[in-house]
Amino acid sequence: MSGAVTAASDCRSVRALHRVTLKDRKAIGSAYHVLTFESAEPIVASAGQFAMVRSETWGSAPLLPRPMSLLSAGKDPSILIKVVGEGTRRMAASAPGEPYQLLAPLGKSWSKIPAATRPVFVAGGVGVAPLLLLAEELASAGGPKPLVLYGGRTAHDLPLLDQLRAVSDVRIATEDGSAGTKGRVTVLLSAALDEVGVHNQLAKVYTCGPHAMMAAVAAMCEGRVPCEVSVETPMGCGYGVCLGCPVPKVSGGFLYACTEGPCLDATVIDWGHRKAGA
Amino acid sequence: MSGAVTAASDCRSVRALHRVTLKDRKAIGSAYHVLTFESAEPIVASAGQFAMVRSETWGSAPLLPRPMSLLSAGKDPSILIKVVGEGTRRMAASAPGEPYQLLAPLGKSWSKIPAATRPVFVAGGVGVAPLLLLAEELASAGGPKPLVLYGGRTAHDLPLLDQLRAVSDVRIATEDGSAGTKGRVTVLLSAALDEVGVHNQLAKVYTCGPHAMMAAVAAMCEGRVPCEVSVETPMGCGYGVCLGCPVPKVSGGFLYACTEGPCLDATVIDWGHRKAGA
Amino acid sequence: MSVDLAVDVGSLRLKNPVLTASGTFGYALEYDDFFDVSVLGGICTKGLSILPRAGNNPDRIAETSAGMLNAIGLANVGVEAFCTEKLPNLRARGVTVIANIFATTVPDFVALAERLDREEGVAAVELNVSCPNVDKGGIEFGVDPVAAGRVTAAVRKATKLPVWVKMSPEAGDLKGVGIACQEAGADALTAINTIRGLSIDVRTWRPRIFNKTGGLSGPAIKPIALRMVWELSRAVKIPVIGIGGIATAEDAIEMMLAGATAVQVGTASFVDPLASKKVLDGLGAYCAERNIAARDLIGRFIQT
Amino acid sequence: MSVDLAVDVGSLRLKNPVLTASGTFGYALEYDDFFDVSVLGGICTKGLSILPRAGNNPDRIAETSAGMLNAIGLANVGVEAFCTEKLPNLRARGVTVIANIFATTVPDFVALAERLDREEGVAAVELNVSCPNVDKGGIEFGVDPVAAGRVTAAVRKATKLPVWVKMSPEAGDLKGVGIACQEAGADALTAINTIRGLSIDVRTWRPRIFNKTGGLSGPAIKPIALRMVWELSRAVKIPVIGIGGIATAEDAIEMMLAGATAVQVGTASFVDPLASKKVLDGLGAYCAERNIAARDLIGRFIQT
Ligand SMILES: Cc1cc2nc3c(=O)[nH]c(=O)nc-3n(C[C@H](O)[C@H](O)[C@H](O)COP(=O)(O)OP(=O)(O)OC[C@H]3O[C@@H](n4cnc5c(N)ncnc54)[C@H](O)[C@@H]3O)c2cc1C
Ligand SMILES: Cc1cc2nc3c(=O)[nH]c(=O)nc-3n(C[C@H](O)[C@H](O)[C@H](O)COP(=O)(O)OP(=O)(O)OC[C@H]3O[C@@H](n4cnc5c(N)ncnc54)[C@H](O)[C@@H]3O)c2cc1C
Ligand SMILES: Cc1cc2nc3c(=O)[nH]c(=O)nc-3n(C[C@H](O)[C@H](O)[C@H](O)COP(=O)(O)O)c2cc1C
Ligand SMILES: Cc1cc2nc3c(=O)[nH]c(=O)nc-3n(C[C@H](O)[C@H](O)[C@H](O)COP(=O)(O)O)c2cc1C
Ligand code: FES
Ligand code: FES
Repeated sequence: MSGAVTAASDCRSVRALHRVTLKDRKAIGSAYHVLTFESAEPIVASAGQFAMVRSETWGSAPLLPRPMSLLSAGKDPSILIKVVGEGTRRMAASAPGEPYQLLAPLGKSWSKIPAATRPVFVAGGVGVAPLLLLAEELASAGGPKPLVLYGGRTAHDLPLLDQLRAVSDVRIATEDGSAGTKGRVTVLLSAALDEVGVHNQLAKVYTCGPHAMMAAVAAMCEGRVPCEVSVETPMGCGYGVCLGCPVPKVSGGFLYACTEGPCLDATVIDWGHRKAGA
Repeated sequence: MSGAVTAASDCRSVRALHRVTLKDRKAIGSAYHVLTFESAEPIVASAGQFAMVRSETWGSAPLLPRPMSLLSAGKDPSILIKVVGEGTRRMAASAPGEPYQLLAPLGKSWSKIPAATRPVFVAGGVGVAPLLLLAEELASAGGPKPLVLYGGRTAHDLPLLDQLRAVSDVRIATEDGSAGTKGRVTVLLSAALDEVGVHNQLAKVYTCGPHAMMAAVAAMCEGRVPCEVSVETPMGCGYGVCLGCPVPKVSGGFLYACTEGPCLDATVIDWGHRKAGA
Repeated sequence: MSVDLAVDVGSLRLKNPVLTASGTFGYALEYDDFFDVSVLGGICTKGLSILPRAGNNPDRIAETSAGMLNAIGLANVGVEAFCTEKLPNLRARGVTVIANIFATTVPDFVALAERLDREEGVAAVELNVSCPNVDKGGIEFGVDPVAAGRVTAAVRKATKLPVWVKMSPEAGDLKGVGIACQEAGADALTAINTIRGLSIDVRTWRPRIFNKTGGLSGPAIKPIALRMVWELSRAVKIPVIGIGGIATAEDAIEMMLAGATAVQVGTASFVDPLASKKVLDGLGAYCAERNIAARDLIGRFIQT
Repeated sequence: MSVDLAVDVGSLRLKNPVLTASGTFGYALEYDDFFDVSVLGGICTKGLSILPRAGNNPDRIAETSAGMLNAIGLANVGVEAFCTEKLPNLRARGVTVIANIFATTVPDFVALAERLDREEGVAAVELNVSCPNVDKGGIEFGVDPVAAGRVTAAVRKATKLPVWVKMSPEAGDLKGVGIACQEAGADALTAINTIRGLSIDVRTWRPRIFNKTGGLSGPAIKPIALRMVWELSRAVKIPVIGIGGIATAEDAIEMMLAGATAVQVGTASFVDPLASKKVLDGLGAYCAERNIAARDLIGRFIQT
């Protein structure tokens, strides 16, 4: 609740409730969709920031808006969703013209990449969204080209791969071997960390994906290279008033994902903490 | 609850939950819409019967299906709705392809028109739906052409007027005088009852519309001509299990609108009973 | 389905744990067009009183967010008409019938139980000591451990049938009421009845239902029902049957994990007359997929 | 707007009846990007304790049908940090601040009230004797008339500020608790706090929130809250402030018709940070259209 340790930058623009319209929905495979909205006022945001997303058609159920990383900002903000429950199911069924509200931009973005450092991104599933935007930001700012390690269960769980390839060096791992290396993405990370070690490079890891993946990535980085994660927790409000999004700290107490995160230094987080329902 | 006095016929076909798709929605004026569905199995129904209508997209709110008179049956059943609250608002916003459930056919239809009798219909707003279907049934069976007295607040509150004209003799009244006679539809009824009296004809009145209109019509008919009404009450289930749709009887106790109605002999009903919320 | 769905509610074996809730399923004969209700674990009748009751004036129902209010006022055909006109048909169909009964005095509860005891085809009686929608009686029994125990003991003595007691969510001491009923000889507790609510029309400033307050049911109350079933089932040794907002198989499973031995589907039947059958089918599929029996779910909520 | 929206909560005049509910509006400073919160009738702070509290382990919230469960565990900055870091900013913005306070003993409630009594810019204290989400204290006071009266009387003596007491919907004798607080000197009652509920994940068989049970809030509970506010307001002479599921101006109007002198917007602020302002604007429009003052709505529900 107080000014806590975060790795995130302080880039900030005014948060607002944007009434937008769904312009386009593109299905990717069976479970993923990119939703692109039309916003009267541009949303000014940096990679890693998110929006609380809700369709005006929901009425009183589903009740709460859903936190979604921004895949792009501006006048046509977009998100990448994976269908996991009622809210995402409805988003995946919505048609152009549907009125939505986006409360954005929210949260802390990824921190700046330190000079002369090789950025290594580790993405799992929809976790690719804030990392693709970061890679695009780097590309347009003439920054270093990141190495992206991208994992999924199958070749169908690697949404936006082509866009990612346009702005980064991508290596792939799938659990069933249907694309890239067979196995988990952490296998790729192990090799990548060895490489940078061999070349005596500075590196920094940015990761977003399933909790277990991020915990494994954080463990592998610990003591070797800095690692920043974008955490996912249930959220009530997205702007710091419900206190529903705590992330346990190693030092005790909590950080709040919506205001102090979602992008956080991995070493600050108590990864051993059991999640309810998990 | 027991076999009560009803004027309605016993025409009965098997009730079932039909999973249908919205085929077409036509807006009429600002508040009226005709929704036409596509049903794999035909719905066999008679004029006056209704369906409990619910979109599969509603989730848990709105919760209950909404009772709607069938405007037509068969493989492309349709309804005429007026937007008055959340459920009808959503129906009015739904797009072709939306999955719906129709529990139909429900309730008792209009009773048969006795031989050598002039049918006089009194319709108000969406009350026209079950009367238009009845007029169409009469036309295709070569029955007598009904006289339809159709009232609304303005010329915009007379949906389906053209279809009605194709199968009946229509006289119109609007409260603001923007079409037909200026005033309430009961003015037309008074004149019509006088006419049949002059010609020594037998007549029978069928009416559907706002509660106050039907009460006035019933009062005018009392002691002069038989009158049948199609009542509107809130409904929980539509098929006789919740007991949420009582209609007070003159003789005490209640009739249940969904199974013993909605088409009922007007003289059976205690019209003086105050409705809650009214 | 080869999966074992049977559960034991005390001495009463049900072929599966999916029942329908009193007042939301009529007398079950209304479902002939829709499905064979004998596939269900059982059905609870509309609340029966000694004399027929016409019920409250309209309007009796109003919708709220993910729920509905009702004040039907226990309209029913009376126990006599039930026994002569409804029960023989239910018996012929092989339906497991739980007779829900309602009275305003202990002797009347006893009389109802005695009358039903004489009939074949009644599997249990369920005492509605928790109806919020009648002027007299009902809920007073259900919110007071002493009164609840008294009516239970009296009915227990009057019948050989299993006695279920339906809990009021408005009891300040729910566990105390449950324990009192258990000690008085109840075979099972059913929970919960509706929760009193109010809705006012802001155009007319009048209540949306004639009775002013009505009982809230439907998905809105599910979390509350689930919590009460969990608390109750840990406080008593007799089975608890879970009711409140169950609309899907997942809801029923959640209720059983919380401690329910069986469940009752209520308001969901208004939304879809086949709801109870769908809950049953879904429960079967869930158990089959995990290769467990339905009874393996009861109270298996992991609390550590 | 020329319409008169002012209401009197005892001796405290509020410029309008729309407040925000404790725990759903942070310390109000979080809204600077969204709107000027000083337009509201007032804001209730997150529950303040003597020492800062970190709160419960995650997960703390879960969604249910038209509602949510929360078990935050009263995470807060502590009364001292509130007075030094938050209050001066609120004062500068001209916000009417109601300090919601929480303790597990009567002396701690008294200490909190005394501390706040020394500050300028606190309009009232609201005693949270009804929090369902902490291991110790909270709700025990709120469900027992004697205990509720005792803590109210003690706080009453310790401060010149108006004392509001927040009612628990789980009190078996809600009216009794309200009357006890009134007799102990409470200036107003606020009702209701959340209702305890449970939600279980049917994939993992674990509770959806770490604390197992959580408090249910949101539109799902509105009819229950409305009924309780109606009953309470008829049982006591002091003002009742209505809370529970208010999301629109119509909801606020319904609550006032039922007997509330003012309302608090809670969970709706999560759905839309501007919800409270929209409720206020809508209330103004409603009163303007009918040419009535807001206070003309209080308890005007037609019951005949
Ligand atoms: C900062 C942030 C950014 C996110 N970005 C994306 C994104 O870009 N794309 C995307 O598809 N998802 C993203 N998520 C996760 C997304 O918010 C959840 O998947 C969504 O809220 C689930 O809603 P639902 O109604 O479909 O599922 P529900 O029915 O609410 O829940 C279904 C399952 O998802 C779990 N769940 C619910 N809420 C969350 C949550 N907030 N985080 C993690 N798990 C949850 C539940 O425990 C449950 O197991 C992000 C979450 C956060 C906090
Ligand atoms: C047998 C029958 C046939 C009907 N046929 C038609 C039809 O063909 N076309 C049509 O537009 N409407 C018809 N109605 C009325 C229709 O059911 C209601 O207008 C509808 O349920 C309102 O739903 P809502 O969610 O839009 O409004 P809600 O938000 O539920 O309510 C809005 C207003 O409508 C009133 N209302 C709610 N339910 C009913 C009801 N069942 N009857 C009357 N008033 C109600 C409420 O008191 C409230 O004032 C019929 C009703 C019955 C009983
Ligand atoms: C319209 C209606 C009528 C009811 N009538 C009775 C009744 O006669 N006896 C009874 O014990 N419970 C009655 N109940 C309560 C239900 O049996 C059940 O306990 C409650 O509705 C909660 O379950 P649900 O949320 O699944 O509907 C009634 C409920 C409704 C909605
Ligand atoms: C996340 C959350 C936190 C809450 N924290 C408090 C609190 O600290 N003190 C308190 O008295 N009530 C607290 N409440 C209860 C609310 O003030 C309010 O009484 C309740 O949510 C019902 O109103 P609603 O349905 O409008 O949300 C909290 C509610 C929520 C949802
Ligand atoms: S989501 Fe509400 S405080 Fe973070
Ligand atoms: S609507 Fe349920 S009995 Fe008529």
